[in-house]
Amino acid sequence: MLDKNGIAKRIAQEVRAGWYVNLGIGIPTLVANFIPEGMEVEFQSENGILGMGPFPWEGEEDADLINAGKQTITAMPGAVYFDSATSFAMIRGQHVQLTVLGAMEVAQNGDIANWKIPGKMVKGMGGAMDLVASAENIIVAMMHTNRAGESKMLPSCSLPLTGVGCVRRVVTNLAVLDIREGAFHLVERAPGVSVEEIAAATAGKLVIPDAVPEMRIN
Amino acid sequence: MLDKNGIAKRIAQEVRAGWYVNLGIGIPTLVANFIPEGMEVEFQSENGILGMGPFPWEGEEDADLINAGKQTITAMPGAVYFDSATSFAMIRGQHVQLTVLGAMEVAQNGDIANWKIPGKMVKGMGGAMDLVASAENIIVAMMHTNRAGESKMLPSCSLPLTGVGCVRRVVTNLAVLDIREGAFHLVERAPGVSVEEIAAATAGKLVIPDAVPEMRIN
Amino acid sequence: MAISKVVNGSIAACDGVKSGMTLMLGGFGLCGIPECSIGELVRLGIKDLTCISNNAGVDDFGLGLLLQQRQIRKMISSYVGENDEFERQMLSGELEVDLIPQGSLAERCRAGGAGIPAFYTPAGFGTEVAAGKEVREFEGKPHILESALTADFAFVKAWKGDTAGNLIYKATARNFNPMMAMAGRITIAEVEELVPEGTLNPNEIHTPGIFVQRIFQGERYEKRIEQRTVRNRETASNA
Amino acid sequence: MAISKVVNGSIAACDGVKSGMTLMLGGFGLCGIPECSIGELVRLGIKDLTCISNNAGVDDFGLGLLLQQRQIRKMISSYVGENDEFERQMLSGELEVDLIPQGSLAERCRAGGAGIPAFYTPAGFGTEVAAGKEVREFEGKPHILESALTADFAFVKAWKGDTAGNLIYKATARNFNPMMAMAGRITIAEVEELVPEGTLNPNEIHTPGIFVQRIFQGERYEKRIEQRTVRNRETASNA
Repeated sequence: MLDKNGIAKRIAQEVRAGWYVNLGIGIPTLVANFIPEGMEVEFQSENGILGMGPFPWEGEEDADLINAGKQTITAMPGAVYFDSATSFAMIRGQHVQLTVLGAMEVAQNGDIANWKIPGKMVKGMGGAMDLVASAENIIVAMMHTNRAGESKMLPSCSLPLTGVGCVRRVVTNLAVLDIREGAFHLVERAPGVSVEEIAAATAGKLVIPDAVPEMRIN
Repeated sequence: MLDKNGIAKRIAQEVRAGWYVNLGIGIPTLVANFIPEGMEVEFQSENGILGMGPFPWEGEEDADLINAGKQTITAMPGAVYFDSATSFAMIRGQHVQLTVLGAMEVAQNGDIANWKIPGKMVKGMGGAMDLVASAENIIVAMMHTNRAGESKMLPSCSLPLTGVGCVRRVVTNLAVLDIREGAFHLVERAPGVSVEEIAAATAGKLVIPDAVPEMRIN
Repeated sequence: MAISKVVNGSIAACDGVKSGMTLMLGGFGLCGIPECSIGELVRLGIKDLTCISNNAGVDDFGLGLLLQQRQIRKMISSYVGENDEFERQMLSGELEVDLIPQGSLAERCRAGGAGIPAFYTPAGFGTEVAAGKEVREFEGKPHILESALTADFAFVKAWKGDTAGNLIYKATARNFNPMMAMAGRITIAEVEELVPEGTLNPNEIHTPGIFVQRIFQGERYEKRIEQRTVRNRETASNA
Repeated sequence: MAISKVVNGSIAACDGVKSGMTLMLGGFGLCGIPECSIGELVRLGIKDLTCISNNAGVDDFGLGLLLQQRQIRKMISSYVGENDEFERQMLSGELEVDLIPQGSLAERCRAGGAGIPAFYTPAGFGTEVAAGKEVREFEGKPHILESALTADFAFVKAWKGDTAGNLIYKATARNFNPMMAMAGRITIAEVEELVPEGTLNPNEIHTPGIFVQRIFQGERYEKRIEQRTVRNRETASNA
């Protein structure tokens, strides 16, 4: 089974040189830590920067330089700042090659719910709806089940949707799954996790191929 | 009767301090020459400059600095450059206080035709359709009649339209006329021009008030 | 030569701002917010405001200060977390909240300033955001119709500005400020440094002065940081 | 660190551009046009092009060079004067011409790059430009629906660019270049000066490199002036 860093490590393997990548808050943010040294990838933060770098050294924080999680960050050489309309032009116009975000629920048709729980305080969708409606390549990073042990991989979402039919791949603590033709397709098992465990944790329709390799995480 | 510079001088009297003004090609361009010394007015050229200055000194032309007539120009202190989408955002969004442009025909309902003569080479409308569709305050600068002596102030336009119901005021070699309630309203006579001459040169419905003052052009 | 847009501080800048108006306020989180103008809005004590702002500040800074005085009737935002008073007022029904996808919010402000009354976007299709909105397919993909936003007053914060209202923002403090500057019927810019017209490079200006009606140099900027995240030099294993 | 977008000159830049494609070309008049790329398109001799460009150059410069070789099947522009060969081909029916209001052309390119499939504008309502287009009233004023434009390749010209494709334009040579850079499926930027990544100030970049797929430093820019208008120091009565 993977921890959060493990999920991020596995997703980092999906990233290709030359890509522009938008990482959501939480586990997705950790992906940046596992991009191979020297691989040319630029991170977009939708509040208005391409070429986001790591957190600043203590004492070098700049209130004018934050990411979409409102955290102080740094800018890499070749970074560029822009306004929010231009930022979402990049996103809506499909100029960003990969979007990684978290979810509360994912359905077997690719629907995603990650912004609102009825009866609880609603904080808002931020940029998530623009991201999922536009990106060609969306990977969801999340735990396979919620704290109550219930599956987050469902026949259909029960929570209010963020986007419809948009998720292509999910990486969880248990597995890598692709979504196509109305089903979750098991691609890889997490180290030490059996197909049976994954099947038990997946409420939606799960297609299990003859061979399900274990992830290679170093 | 006014010459082209006279028309421009009269229109310059309409301009107020603090205004952003877009001047079309031809007579409108001359208006800039007659803004009173010290009056704070900024000229927009829709290819992408606010704060357009006079032509450059000989030898100081810059191929990268032109106006919408493709003429070499200069930039005033406080000028700013922007792209064409932003430029027309200013125009469509009604941030420009005055638009002055030429016309082939103006109708008593405020329609304007100034871009196309059927059977002749059509060069295009450039920014004229955006300008007339958006501006709150449009002044047409033109000769009252065409070269054949026919009125350009018509009951309705015969040429393909540039915009509908948009012209508020026309300044010609003969008169200043306002357009409202489906008629040309005579406001001022050009020096030495009689009301009868204006009436004879105006094919559209003309409303003549009891007193029609002569323009003050110094 | 442009006319000077300079006013003498936030009190003069906010002249005419009244209860019941719709205001836009630039900034993302606490980054790039018009601190001085917000202070004056609190002082004015005007009520029943509709505030269009991506976020709602925190309890004791930014728009949170207006919320504490119950000056806001309605918020139009994309994300309103990190604010207990906001939550209390929203749950009690005192505060009306219209949540909009962040990209749609930015584009709707730009549209308002650019004379584009409405546009189609894929964002929010199939969600509750699309409720009551026209849906149309383009190239087989469904989109929803979103309308322009404008405001009686827009408040923006820039790094440098000149007397003609030309503005330059710094880093990610740009965010929503340029579009809101376009969309305000009266736009008030506060800047950290006010310079004479002609000082800024005309190639480097982000907001042309035509969009700005009043400008002043703000004072005592706190520029509070919402999430201070740092690397520690001592404990850093790799740098 | 972004991947390098640098290609070795205009020949390499134009790899994959084929007959029958739709191309966007930045520039207004002859100002800010991608001279080197146009030269390579002429050399390639590809035909049946649809060219989206505000203007069509003059007889012996800019897009006029492609017209002379009859490489263009259709022009999408706002103004096409100053070009005799253009006129001849248009009147003879060899060349198809789609004339679009300049502001709508700029906004349609931006929309194409920004994932906005269509928007409403007042420009052209009641004219032949509105023929066949949906009309809708917003706040009592009629608007027409205009659709996004995209291109197989977009060619833009900038003043400075870095290896990551970030671009800075000079003065009014900016014009249509930023929107067309957004709207190209592959965008090729030629620049007067190519600098290493990290050299340009991130606050001053006009086109973020994400919109640019290939970049090269052009050679022997002529930068022809279409209308040389000057003041003469000797005869100037007032300055």
